[in-house]
Amino acid sequence: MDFFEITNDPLDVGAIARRVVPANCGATITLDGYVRQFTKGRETLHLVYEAYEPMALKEMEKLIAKARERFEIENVGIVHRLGKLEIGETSVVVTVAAPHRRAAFEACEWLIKELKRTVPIWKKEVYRGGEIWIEGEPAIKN
Amino acid sequence: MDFFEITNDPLDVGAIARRVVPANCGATITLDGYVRQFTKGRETLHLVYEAYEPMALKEMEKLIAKARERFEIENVGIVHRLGKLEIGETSVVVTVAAPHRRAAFEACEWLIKELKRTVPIWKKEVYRGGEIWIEGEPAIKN
Amino acid sequence: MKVQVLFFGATADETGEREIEFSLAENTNANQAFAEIVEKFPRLKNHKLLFAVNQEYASGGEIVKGGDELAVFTAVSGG
Amino acid sequence: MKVQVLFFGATADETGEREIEFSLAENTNANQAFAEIVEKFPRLKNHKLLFAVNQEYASGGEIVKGGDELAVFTAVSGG
Repeated sequence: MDFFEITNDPLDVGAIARRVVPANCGATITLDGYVRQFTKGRETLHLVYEAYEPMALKEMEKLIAKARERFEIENVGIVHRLGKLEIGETSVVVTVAAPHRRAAFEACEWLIKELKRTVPIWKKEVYRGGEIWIEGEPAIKN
Repeated sequence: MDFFEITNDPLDVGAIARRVVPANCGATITLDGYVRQFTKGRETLHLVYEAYEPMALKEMEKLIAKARERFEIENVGIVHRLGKLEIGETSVVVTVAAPHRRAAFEACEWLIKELKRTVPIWKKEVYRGGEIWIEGEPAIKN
Repeated sequence: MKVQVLFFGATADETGEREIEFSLAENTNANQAFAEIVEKFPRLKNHKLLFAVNQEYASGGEIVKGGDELAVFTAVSGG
Repeated sequence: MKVQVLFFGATADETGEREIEFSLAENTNANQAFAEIVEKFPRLKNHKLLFAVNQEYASGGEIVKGGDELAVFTAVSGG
């Protein structure tokens, strides 16, 4: 029941989260990541996301497998959007259902941290007066 | 921009979470609590929630104030549903937006733990062959 | 003096009441008031109870006043 | 032998390419292959780069084979 997807379409966070609900769980923890308007005082106009799609999907699948080894979780869903996103639009949803909510919180937080570190997706920030591809921390060892 | 509500109507988790989104945040963490079908092997048919409404709202307000002291968070929303809930229906939503997602995860987890301990709401579990008011841990000092 | 006493969930089932008027002597504190309520509804002793005065958890020493809203309920189980 | 080399985001902008065919000697390892690619597109040196071979992060010692899919990109920034 896990899923990991990349799409150009708007994300319905509530509907995505509902896809992980199993019969023996009582809570789902969901991260809704969206385009923030202000970052350190600079105003973003919009973002453009791009992915190395087949590798990104493989990395998401690996992340979910690792999360299952680390945490007692039932179902995981990850969906990332690509293309041009306006302020406030959802770029990523990570949703986790677990029998105990502690594990769901931990797994959700771990998954978004690792996704930002390992999944080959990039964002270009378009601000008033310019644009720049954001480069993350080069934490992956070559 | 915080809110805390009690309602008899179905909860739209995605819409509730969207009400806490501020301009300087990039992520919202949401707990969607729903009626689980199986608890320790026993099958639930449905739940009935009841509240001491004015006191429950006061306690929710206090929780949010305490969370703001403890965590660097921007907005909090808590909505609890009352009445008869079928399997899988959402009973409670706790949603937190923060500039840094660590604080949002921590605050969301703390809020649901404290809500379950202090807010005067009770659930009756109706299972095959009987029904029982669930009594929590009597952690509040009289 | 008279106070209102509210029951919820299990305590409403045990007492058969959701709200009653209850008579107390002047200068009764919360501990004494709730002891009297439990004496009147002994089936409440089947439960670990929580008490509130005017929509706040009671610490026990509060002096109850006429017209106050008291509540008797079991440990909460929302969420 | 020929390999495909993909660029994304900043590395696509720096090279002006999104996908090229690239010639390598037989038995070239990933470190050597990526060094040659960076030599051909020196503006890539403005960035901290990550490398992949066949959609897996490269550790460097992998022997590259004809037809392999290589990729050169900056540290990821999704989410």
